[in-house]
Amino acid sequence: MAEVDASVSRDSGLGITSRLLQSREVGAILAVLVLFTLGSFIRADVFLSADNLVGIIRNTAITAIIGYGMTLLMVSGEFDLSVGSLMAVCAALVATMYGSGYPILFIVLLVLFFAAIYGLFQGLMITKLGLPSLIVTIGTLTLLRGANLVILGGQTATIPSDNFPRLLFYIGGVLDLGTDAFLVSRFPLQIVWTLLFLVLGYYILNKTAFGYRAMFTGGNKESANRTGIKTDHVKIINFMLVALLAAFAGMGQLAFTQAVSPSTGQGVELIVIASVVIGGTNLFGGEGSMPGTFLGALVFALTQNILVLAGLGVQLFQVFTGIFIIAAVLIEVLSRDLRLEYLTEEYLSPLKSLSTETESFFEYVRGDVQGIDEPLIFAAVGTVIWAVATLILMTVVDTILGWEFSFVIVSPGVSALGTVPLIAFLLTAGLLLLTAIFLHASVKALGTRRDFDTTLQGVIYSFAPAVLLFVPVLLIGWSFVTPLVLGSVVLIAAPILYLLYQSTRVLHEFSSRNALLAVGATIVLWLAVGVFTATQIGIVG
Amino acid sequence: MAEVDASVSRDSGLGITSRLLQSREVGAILAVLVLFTLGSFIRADVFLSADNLVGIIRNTAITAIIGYGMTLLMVSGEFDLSVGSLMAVCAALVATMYGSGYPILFIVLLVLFFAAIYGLFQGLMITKLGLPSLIVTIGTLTLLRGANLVILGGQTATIPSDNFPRLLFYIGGVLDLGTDAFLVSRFPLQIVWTLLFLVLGYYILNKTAFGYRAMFTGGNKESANRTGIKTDHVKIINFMLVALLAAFAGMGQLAFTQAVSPSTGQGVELIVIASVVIGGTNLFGGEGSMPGTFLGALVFALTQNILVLAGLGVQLFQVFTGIFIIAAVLIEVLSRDLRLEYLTEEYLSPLKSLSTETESFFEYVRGDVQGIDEPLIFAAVGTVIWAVATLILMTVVDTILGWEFSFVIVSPGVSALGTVPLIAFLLTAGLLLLTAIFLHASVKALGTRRDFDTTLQGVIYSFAPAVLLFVPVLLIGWSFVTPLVLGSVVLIAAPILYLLYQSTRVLHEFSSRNALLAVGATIVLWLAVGVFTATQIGIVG
Amino acid sequence: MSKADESTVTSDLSAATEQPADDDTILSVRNVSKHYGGVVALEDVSLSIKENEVLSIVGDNGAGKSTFIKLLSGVIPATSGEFYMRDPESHDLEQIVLESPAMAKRAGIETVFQDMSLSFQHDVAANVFMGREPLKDGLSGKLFRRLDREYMEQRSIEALDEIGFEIDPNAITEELSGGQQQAIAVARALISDPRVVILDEPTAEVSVEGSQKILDLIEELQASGKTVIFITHNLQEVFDVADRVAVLRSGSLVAELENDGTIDREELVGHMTGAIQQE
Amino acid sequence: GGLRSTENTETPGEQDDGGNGQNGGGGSDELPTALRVPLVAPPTADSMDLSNPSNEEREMVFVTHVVDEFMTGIIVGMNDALNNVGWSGEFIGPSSHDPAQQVETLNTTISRLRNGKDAIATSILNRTQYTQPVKNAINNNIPVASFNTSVYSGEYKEMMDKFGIVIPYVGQKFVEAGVAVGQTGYERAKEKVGDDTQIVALPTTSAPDHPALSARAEGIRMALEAQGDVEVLDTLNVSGDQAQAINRVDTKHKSNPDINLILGTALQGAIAGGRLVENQGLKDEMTVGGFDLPEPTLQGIRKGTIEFTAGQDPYSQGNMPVNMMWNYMERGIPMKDFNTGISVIDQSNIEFASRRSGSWGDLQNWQKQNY
Ligand SMILES: Nc1ncnc2c1ncn2[C@@H]1O[C@H](COP(=O)(O)OP(=O)(O)OP(=O)(O)O)[C@@H](O)[C@H]1O
Ligand SMILES: Nc1ncnc2c1ncn2[C@@H]1O[C@H](COP(=O)(O)OP(=O)(O)OP(=O)(O)O)[C@@H](O)[C@H]1O
Ligand SMILES: [Mg+2]
Ligand SMILES: [Mg+2]
Repeated sequence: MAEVDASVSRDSGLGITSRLLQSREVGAILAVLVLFTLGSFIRADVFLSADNLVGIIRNTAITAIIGYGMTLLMVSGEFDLSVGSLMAVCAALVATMYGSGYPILFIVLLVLFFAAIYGLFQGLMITKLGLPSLIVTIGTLTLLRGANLVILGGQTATIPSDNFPRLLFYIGGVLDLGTDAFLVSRFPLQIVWTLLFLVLGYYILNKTAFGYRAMFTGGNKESANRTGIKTDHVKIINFMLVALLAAFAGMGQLAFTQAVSPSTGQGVELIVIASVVIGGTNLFGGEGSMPGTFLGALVFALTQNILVLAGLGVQLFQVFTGIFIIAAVLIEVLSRDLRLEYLTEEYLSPLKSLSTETESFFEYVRGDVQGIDEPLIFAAVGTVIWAVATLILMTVVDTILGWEFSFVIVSPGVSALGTVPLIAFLLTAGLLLLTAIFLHASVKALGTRRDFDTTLQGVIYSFAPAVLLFVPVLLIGWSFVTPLVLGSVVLIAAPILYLLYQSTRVLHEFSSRNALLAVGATIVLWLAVGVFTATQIGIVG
Repeated sequence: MAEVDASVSRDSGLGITSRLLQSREVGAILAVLVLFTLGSFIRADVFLSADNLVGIIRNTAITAIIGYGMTLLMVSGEFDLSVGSLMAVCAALVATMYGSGYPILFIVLLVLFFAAIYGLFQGLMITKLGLPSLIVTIGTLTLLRGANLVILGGQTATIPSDNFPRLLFYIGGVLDLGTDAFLVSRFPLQIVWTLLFLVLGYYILNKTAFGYRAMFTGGNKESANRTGIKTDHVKIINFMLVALLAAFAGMGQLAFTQAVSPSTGQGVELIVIASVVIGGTNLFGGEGSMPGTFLGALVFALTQNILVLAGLGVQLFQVFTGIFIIAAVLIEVLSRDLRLEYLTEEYLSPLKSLSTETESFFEYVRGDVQGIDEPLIFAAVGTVIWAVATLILMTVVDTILGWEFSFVIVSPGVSALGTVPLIAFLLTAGLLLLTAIFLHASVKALGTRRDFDTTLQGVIYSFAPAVLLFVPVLLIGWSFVTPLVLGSVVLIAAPILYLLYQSTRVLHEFSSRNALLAVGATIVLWLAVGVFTATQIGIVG
Repeated sequence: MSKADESTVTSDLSAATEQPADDDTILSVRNVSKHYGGVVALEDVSLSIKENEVLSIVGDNGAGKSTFIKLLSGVIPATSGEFYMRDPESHDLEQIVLESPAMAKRAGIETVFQDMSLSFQHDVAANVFMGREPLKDGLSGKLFRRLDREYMEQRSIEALDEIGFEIDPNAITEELSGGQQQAIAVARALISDPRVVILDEPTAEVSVEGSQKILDLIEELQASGKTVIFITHNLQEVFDVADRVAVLRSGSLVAELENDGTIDREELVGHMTGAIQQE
Repeated sequence: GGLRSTENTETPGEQDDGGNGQNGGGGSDELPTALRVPLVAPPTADSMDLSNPSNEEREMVFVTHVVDEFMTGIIVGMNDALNNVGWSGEFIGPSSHDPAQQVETLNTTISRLRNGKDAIATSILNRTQYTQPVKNAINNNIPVASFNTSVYSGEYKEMMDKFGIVIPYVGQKFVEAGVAVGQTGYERAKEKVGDDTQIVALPTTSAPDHPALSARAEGIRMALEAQGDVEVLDTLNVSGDQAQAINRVDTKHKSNPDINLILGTALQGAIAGGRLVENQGLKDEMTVGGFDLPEPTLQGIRKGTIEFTAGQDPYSQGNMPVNMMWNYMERGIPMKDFNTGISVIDQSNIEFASRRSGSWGDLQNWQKQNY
């Protein structure tokens, strides 16, 4: 897991596949693959066109270039939220100074010098005064955002295309290759820099003493200090590097868009940090990966592209960006230790015992299951199953029969990939939590000696039949008549109640009578909630 | 350092003043005092009016109420960036549902239930799957911001005043006391909640087992686990608490403003986290203070109020918010170990030796000064001195003689409190860094065996006369003729060059000739930069 | 085991500054104190370490042993006092400043800390060479010098082998046993061929067999001309390898004993606990 | 139907009026209404000696809900007017759309200003939040004007009930402005592609959380959907990031090459559309239009990659409130609404337009040094 040469797996005798699977970047690779598949699935012709792919890679430029610096900085245990504002300020300086007639070489040198001083300053404040980097950079983020407004005078500044400076073109212009000459007609030079800095960053992090020292600084600052490493210097240099890269990225962006406005770079810091972490860099320092950061940036660029291709409305765009970020982290973390055995060991086998030998299963739970980790996996797998079932059935029926489906925020299409799991998890969590609270209140009143965890264990396993929830959800979504929906709900609720009774009896070591009472009380509480909700909604309807 | 009862000082036998000075909140208290003085200084009549003070305290409500939850969460070692979005979503849900006619009690219960489930969910993802909270909450922040957009349909939703629900009034309405009846005519109920939750939060954090367990969880999760504390549960409960408080704050804000828009709550997360840290809570868990969080929120509310009172233009507003944040953290950190001896020990006494016995001073530096911490304090104190001198002289002359002052972004007024130090530090840093780089390149070429730090030590102490920089700056600012300005610069530069020569000779153990050569080369390099800059600027002029 | 001829107990050492350094002194500590805020961890300690000896420092918990070591290794600066070290060329005792670990290293002092000071998430080779990463010529000669990873791995295998351990240089330190981790810390201290090696409770984590290996190692170090300062709570180990024993109690140096086979265990314990008071 | 209910799922079309109360209130069968203005004596009435008019130095503060690019033109107009009438003043507001913060600022500002001497201008985004501070100002003899956004515009009775005076509004109506841009876009597109080709329109927004932009998008959609032969695609969120916008518009066009009309609600969309036209050589097929006159849009019009943009006269939104306030406080002339309208800028008038408003920022800097 935590090797020093972070991107090479420990046992070099392994095949390429297993090496890949053990590498730090596996999560980001998987996420990219998933997104790639999704993109090809949605609109292969457009998505896979050379121009589009080039566009996607160009779209990584800002995130990746700043991300390389951030990777080094995070490896050494700090981070910097001001990069988005800094990049805007640098672009604004270039644009306004160029507008006033200064020679471009002078401007670029000046801006880079400014960025270096800025990084030095931030580094000094954080290392020498011991200020927390999170807060200092919240401050500088705000300060520089204001400075950007001042520099631009509240306006958008542009670089005129008829007087476009050569140097700026090299930093981020777009090369016109002439139509039909190559697969792509226009090649953004930012791509070259993105890859160049990737190689450079990889070299620095993994092949130089400085990279190792950054890792030690982030890994165990105290120990690193004791071996004579000047950890403060390492951090300051990294603050300077990330500032320089942000300045460079800002100039590249200016060259590409030929404009910089007061809102340029807003929110970039969060995307950069998210990319770096998705790429496998440890948020708390010590380990990181440059290729991972590039892949993380690619995840974001792909997300943007796919969301546009999917033709989502303007409002869902952001919801999905959020879902994709979470999904990417999930993939990144799960890829490290997700095993197929979870399905069999933690789901199927409990399910089997539950249905064939209920009582002894709960006795086993009482004796052998510690905490709620195992039950939670059980619940999660169950929820995933019914979400997937809903998704598939909904899509198939929509395609073949054309029945319209609509349930809360779910409707067929690409967006369902996000909304269905969301709804499924929220619904299940709500059901489980309320039931557990009601039941625990009841058993408490009846004098149990067990704690909430035990009740929760019982409730989670008892809700095993909830895996069939896709049936009523689909029925509602297709607007079937109410009796049918209610019928299906009852069919699911009945076995759950039976299991609740059994689990309460066994887990809380209750008599049958008390167990019945507890479950009865739970039902009453549920009914109260139901009636309350119904009357409240009735007021409107 | 890491006491359990975090807000009570260790030695309870001390007097009240020293107890205060040792408490965790001393930084926040100082910051509040400074701001209070500043506010009274700018417009005492308005600032100190009862209505204005009530308004300021009300303005802490959101930050403080969410902050209490965040304090607990951060004490247990996690944090949540999604609070701003969550608060907006909850407010939006209330406004739209109320608009559709649902009864307010039902809505409030539902929204609180939703917030609890949301917190549970986030907590489960972060603890059970081991996802980093920073990234997960960047995801949920984006997701919920989108959800808010969806709920509001991109528009602003309002609660009509003629049908204002009673419950919502209690959560955040404004009590009309009738004019002239009391000192204040209108009393916002959010203040009551802010103080109530403060007491509650203090009790939970400092007086209950749960609070202690949260501290242990954040202090050393591994050890806490081994002693049987269910650290996961502690964290999950805290995620739920912060979500509930965010929901409550959102409803309070809705009640106060009677409107919620798609951008409500944007950026709140950063302000909340900054307040909590300024209030003395450890960013990395283990220790925290509820009163500190309230004071941190107060710092922000005061900042807003003072900036409006100062009548700063719109563009400087943000710059100053940033400067205030950094200043608050600075105060918070420095208040822990700033000693007046720095002035004498680290500044005056080196200065004295430097001027009276230059050579032996540098010999002492070579032998006894390690690293650049001491020289940095020397440089910082010097910079502070010339910044303060500039500020005072500028203001006095402006008031008495009415000479107009203008230097880069500096002009007399409240804003100078921020711009003068900024310029002073940037200028000094730029001078020192470039000189050190040039000189080090020169001594390297001449074959020194010492490292960059040594050069930097020499440069910093040699720049002692730079404390007089306020003279040329003031002369430029008052538009004196160029010869006069240049003359003052030369008067400062001459002793600096002499000191550079001496320091190079002694620190790098050079012959006089080599030392002269090195300083000469540095001058040449500076001249090159000067000439280059001048010609470049000349192109424009 | 004992090499010295005489047994002397020097109880009052406050005059140490005046007495001229013995010819065989390699490191001299004069009137050193260390205060942590109000806590006095060391008070006016003066001590000379002789070239090529094994000096053992003993004392009760909290006596100030680790603090003394940290001063010698430059981790924390002394509140007051001076350090002198014999220059290898001029053979004069020269004052040295020990205010950073780098200074101590330059002076040829290497330390194995009580807490081992490893970066646990990194691998063995990286830890062995932490702060002293070997470079080789890179992309363009001297300009982009890069890490010599092969050398690091190969050399750490050797270094660990020399002290009797066989550990995969690519293994993650976190996943090793306590003894193996200690071995890495020792290997790190030895890799730069120091003149003085300081070991703060190096046997605390290792097995009986492992302890014996370390004791053997100390003798080997001495044989190869190094000076060793050795801290332990195991008095038997002291009797086994030390030439001299210094006793710290409550931050003060209360006794210096020559280990000529005549040290009485009771007496030593008495010095440590304060049962035997200074005259 | 079987078991599936065949209930009518279609809900009666809900008419969204933009939520901002921006309805012109115009059914065609209403009687024509006058712009009614009550004559309320200004706070300065007592000291007003019109036979020997004196110019007192007053302060007038503009408080806005957001300070974005568009506001620069307003600030410039405000500065000019303040300088002309010899008053001081400032423009203030949160950096991101935040009415709550604005109300806070409004309260502080009102207590800071001199009662009976100074004045205030504010944007009014909804009926509830702003009532208290506006009432407070009026009670303290600080007259109020509104600019840029006001939900009270045209609501004579409501204002008289609430405030006893009319709060004049200087600005534009967002939905209506969107309609105008939509219609212009349609006409220009038709000219380009001919009557036989169907128009496929892509409205864009760069900040879906900005109610003014949402209202403009709404207006654009209304205008286009009113035409028979237009397919209006979902509004594309191009984000506030220019590079992102270029990418997204490009991708959208790739996935839907029939698009021949791109209309932005803020600068990013129009610039991105212009970029697309430039890169793909679409000058003859694609029509791009937008709002406001930022430099890149003007450049696009000059190059012919952007067809037109709609100016909404921000200058007057800053200038008129001051002038009307002067008229009111020094001469007792009641303030009244001023519609800043909409002017289409294209190649025919680009030169003058960019000379005039191409560099509000520079003008603002000049003002800072000279006023
Ligand atoms: N960082 C510190 N801050 C304050 N006091 C300290 C610190 N480190 C050590 N001390 C104090 O200094 C004294 C000496 O500690 P030291 O660690 O040197 O003891 P030791 O002899 O190594 O003990 P042990 O055998 O238990 O390791 C103790 O009283 C301890 O409490
Ligand atoms: N977290 C871990 N991951 C992988 N391997 C581990 C981990 N912890 C221990 N090991 C391995 O398990 C074996 C036993 O380690 P353990 O720490 O239990 O030894 P021990 O008997 O306590 O030894 P010692 O006396 O040195 O402390 C060792 O080979 C070690 O490398
Ligand atoms: Mg110790
Ligand atoms: Mg062990």
